[in-house]
Amino acid sequence: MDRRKLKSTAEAVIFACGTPVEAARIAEGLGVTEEEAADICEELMHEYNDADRGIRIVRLNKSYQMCTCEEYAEAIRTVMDLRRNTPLSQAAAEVLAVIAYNQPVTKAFVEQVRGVDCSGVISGLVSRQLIEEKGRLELPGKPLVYGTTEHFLRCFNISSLEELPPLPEDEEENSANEKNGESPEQDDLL
Amino acid sequence: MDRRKLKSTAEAVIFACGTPVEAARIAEGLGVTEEEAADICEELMHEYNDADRGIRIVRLNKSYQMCTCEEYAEAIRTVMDLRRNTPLSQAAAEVLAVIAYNQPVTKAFVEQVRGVDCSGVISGLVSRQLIEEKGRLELPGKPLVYGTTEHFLRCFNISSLEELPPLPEDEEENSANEKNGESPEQDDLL
Amino acid sequence: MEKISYKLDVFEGPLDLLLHLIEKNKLNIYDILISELLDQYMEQINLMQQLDLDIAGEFLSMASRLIQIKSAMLLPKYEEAEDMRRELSGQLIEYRKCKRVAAMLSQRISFDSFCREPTKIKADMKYRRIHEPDCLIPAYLAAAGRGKAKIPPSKEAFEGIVARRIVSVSSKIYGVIRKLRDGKSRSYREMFEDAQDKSELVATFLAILELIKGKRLRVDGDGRDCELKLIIGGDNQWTEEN
Repeated sequence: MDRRKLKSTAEAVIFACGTPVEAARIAEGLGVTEEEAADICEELMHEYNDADRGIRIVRLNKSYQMCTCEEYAEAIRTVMDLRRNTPLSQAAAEVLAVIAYNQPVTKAFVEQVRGVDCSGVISGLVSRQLIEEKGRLELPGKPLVYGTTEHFLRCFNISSLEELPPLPEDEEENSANEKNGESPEQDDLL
Repeated sequence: MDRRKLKSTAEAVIFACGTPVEAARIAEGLGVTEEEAADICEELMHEYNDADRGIRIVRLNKSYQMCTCEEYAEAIRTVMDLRRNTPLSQAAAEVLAVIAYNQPVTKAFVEQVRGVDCSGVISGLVSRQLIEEKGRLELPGKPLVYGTTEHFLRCFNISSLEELPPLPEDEEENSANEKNGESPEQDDLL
Repeated sequence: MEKISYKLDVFEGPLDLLLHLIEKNKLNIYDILISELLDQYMEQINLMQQLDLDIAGEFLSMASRLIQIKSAMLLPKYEEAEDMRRELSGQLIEYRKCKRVAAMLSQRISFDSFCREPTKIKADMKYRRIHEPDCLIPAYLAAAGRGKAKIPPSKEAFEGIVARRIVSVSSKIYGVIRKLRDGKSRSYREMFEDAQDKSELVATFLAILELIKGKRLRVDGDGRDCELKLIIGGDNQWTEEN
């Protein structure tokens, strides 16, 4: 095999492995000695890294690995992880609203209001940095309480929680709650 | 961003994604239109494929994917300690043929053509990622329909289903069909 | 023998076997001689049976299909047989095409190209959209509204359903008879005096109707002021049962 061919083979092998691969193992694939393999990999590495490319080869001890250059991480995130760009789901919006208007609140409170399990939605909102943990309640089980973040204020175009639009005074709703005898329990949860 | 930079970004993105990634998604990462992104990817693809390298870029439908050139398969298998992929069995090839040329199709259709139960073969092809479920038919029982995957395109070395080779023309058959007046229904099958 | 069993194993199904026979015997696929094909086919099936091979149901059902076509051809009304024969021929042509395409696919498909796993990049999940604060209000109201519907109803809400006594009609029949046992007339209303709830009232009323229907009870007068009297001498089925 000529040098060019050997280099291409090493390139294919390093690419396909994904994880760092030792020169000794590359040598097996190429049918050359470990030193030769290392030499070929070094040359390939310099070719890659000298050119202004999106991928580079790094050496870790005696292993080689192909990876992307740091500067493209943002573009890669955008492409690989479009979720952050998707608007809030109805469920997420509801949970966020309940937390925003009642903070700090426990998960149990949110679930009581919505009538469904909210664990997934809450952890989603935490990872999207719209809500965060605000400590624990001095109650049996020491439940976590959640509140909105500063980033939440930015996303909703307000500078403080006081600027949250007031909820419509809903006579009906209040009286309904009283009738059902629901409000006391709810208050207990907080 | 200049062209070189855009190309490097696209390269990094295609590399990082691993699986085929649509031009539209690459465009988001690059901050350009889908057409521009496709143009950049095409250029990158040709650069890759013209140089005698170990890696190439393939277009699968409107997606791009980076993969190794076939000639290095042996070296990669040696290094990664992979067994040779078992070639398609006769049954698998037949099922794949029916699905590739008639997709989307139900299992019942495939079984009609082959005259035997095909459940096992179909699930084998699904797990080899050559075919996948493509939804359900609006018919009683809502049967699943199957079609080929982008992985199939890559293994077949084509960019889209339009590039599937035409069905073998059968002179004998055509003349006979004309005589029997069968050809319309029959041709629909394959 | 070994060689034959190997060969049989290779058939993908009855269509494959038929195609093999057609090619081997140089039969015309467009104009199949059913009886000849059937003989050949049965020979193969018998061979499989001799070899104790597990014959798939599809092979047997094809055999019966061939027999059906053959016998239909003996009937004076020949068209039906002709249709069946043509259908089989069409299916075989189709399957032959399938085999050819399969051969082409096998030849061209390659599993020699490798791709890689996606790079693991730590996701940046930070929310990037900007909303007007007002859009929180409908979300809040929707959440509260949903909760009201789904929060388990209070215990009292169930009482109307669960705690209701179920009063059987037969027990009331017994009750009515007991009240009238002395043979004297009693007012219709008296029958309902000790009823505790609606369900008992209904059961009592139905019990009276049952007794009238069974000719054990006589009604005198009309309206609410009527009187009831037990007809003496009837059989004792109600009292015995309860």
